[in-house]
Amino acid sequence: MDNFLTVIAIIIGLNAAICLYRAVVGPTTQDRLLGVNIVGTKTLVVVVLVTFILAENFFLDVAFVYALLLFVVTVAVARYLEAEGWKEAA
Amino acid sequence: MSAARDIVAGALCCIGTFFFLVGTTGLLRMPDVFTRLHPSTKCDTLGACSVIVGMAVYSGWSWELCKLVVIACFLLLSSATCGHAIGRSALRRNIPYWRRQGKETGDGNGA
Amino acid sequence: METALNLTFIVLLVATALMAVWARDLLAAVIIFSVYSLIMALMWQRLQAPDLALTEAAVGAGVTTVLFVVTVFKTRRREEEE
Amino acid sequence: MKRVLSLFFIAALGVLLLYVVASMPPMGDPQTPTATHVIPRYLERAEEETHTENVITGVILNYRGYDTMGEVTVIFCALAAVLAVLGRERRGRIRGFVDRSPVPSSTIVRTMVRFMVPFIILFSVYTILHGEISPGGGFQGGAIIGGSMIIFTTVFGLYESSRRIPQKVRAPLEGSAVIVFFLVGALGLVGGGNFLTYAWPHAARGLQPALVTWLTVLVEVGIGLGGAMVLISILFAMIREEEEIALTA
Repeated sequence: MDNFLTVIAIIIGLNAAICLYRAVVGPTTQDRLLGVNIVGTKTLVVVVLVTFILAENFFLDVAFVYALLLFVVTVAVARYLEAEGWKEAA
Repeated sequence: MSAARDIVAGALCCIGTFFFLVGTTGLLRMPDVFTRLHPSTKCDTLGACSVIVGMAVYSGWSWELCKLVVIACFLLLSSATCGHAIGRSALRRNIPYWRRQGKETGDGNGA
Repeated sequence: METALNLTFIVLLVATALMAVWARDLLAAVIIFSVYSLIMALMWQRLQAPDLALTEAAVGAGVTTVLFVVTVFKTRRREEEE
Repeated sequence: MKRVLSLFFIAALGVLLLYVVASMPPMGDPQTPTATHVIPRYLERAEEETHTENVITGVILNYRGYDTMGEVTVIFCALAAVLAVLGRERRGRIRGFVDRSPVPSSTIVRTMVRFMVPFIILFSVYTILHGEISPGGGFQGGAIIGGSMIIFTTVFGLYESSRRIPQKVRAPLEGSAVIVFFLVGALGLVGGGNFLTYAWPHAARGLQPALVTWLTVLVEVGIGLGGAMVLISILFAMIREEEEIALTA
């Protein structure tokens, strides 16, 4: 079972590497933010998988903080991008 | 009993990985922000939740089950909110919509 | 198998660090740097250092990113060309 | 020429560092001095000496207490530097960048944030108080409180946020990490031990474990509150527009 979980984690990690393309290249900043959110969700899942691969169950707190902070960063930066150009307009 | 639990957990992990792949494909291939939001947030939420539920099945009855279910619920709420916030910020910054190249209808509700 | 997992994420880590340095758009650099912090937290957890992983996830990915974004909005968006 | 020279220096430094790394013992080698001297001592004696189940917390707050006190002072100095450059806001409620934007924040995000922030703060309290048993501790919990205030400020605006945590609550609590640390350290002196020993050698024997545990928790709470307030103050100072004081202040 451990090997199976490791293989799943590697596949998800490669997925995250592909999604990083959108975060790096993405034409608009919103694309990059979306890419960060997606990569973050994938790494969150890998954190959960690594917890069970290492069989150290109290590591789940890290996954919790991860989810909370991903939400915080995405919403805060999206709000700032929303308010972006108003100074020049006024 | 333990073998059945492993099989269910493995199946859920495979489903989650499949949806992750679908979401990645959508994120790479779609033409603009609004269409990219559509596959990536939904598929990612479903994929992450099914992998986490699979891990909850794998862990059995314990405190980890409780924590994993809470994480999955939080992800279900927060991922949708994040998608909404990104889409709204893109809408407010007047990022142009994608139009099909071949037939320019011009008024925006064609194609 | 374990080595492959480590290798995948170390390659990702180095790639994000290089991209954050090379980006000309400072806002993009900040956003890529938050990905770097997320992957670094995963690596700390992989090395069985959960306290450090918590700190990296909370401070590196959460607080610093928002403070950097605020700073970029207060100053200039583009890096100056030589 | 300058470019070539700098490239040469960087390459030389890289070769040197790689050489040093190659001569280091492999990671996790049981024969290295760290693994033969320090770690066994910590793993064997930490439980009975520091009375904390999480050995890392025991090492950080008890064995390496001086280092942690220095770090806490560094964080406080960072706040002092930021406030020296940007200045603290005057009395009254203030407005920030996103407050005055013509685009109001979305209803969905407002509802979700109002629903989420209590849970985030609850989890950070868990992280602070449970830090001696599971991973986490004062500074991590403080950073999570800072994150919750960041999201609240960006969505509801600095005006609302500074009403929830006014300056007269924030300012005294900013130094609480340093103050609590010094007080607990001095308490060790009063009890007849050394500075920061967390111990009263003359106290009754049965009292000692509970005393050490509670003092550790007290220091954790102090660091958590102080770190959170420092982060919130830095955030408020940075996103504040120049002294735009609202009329209803």
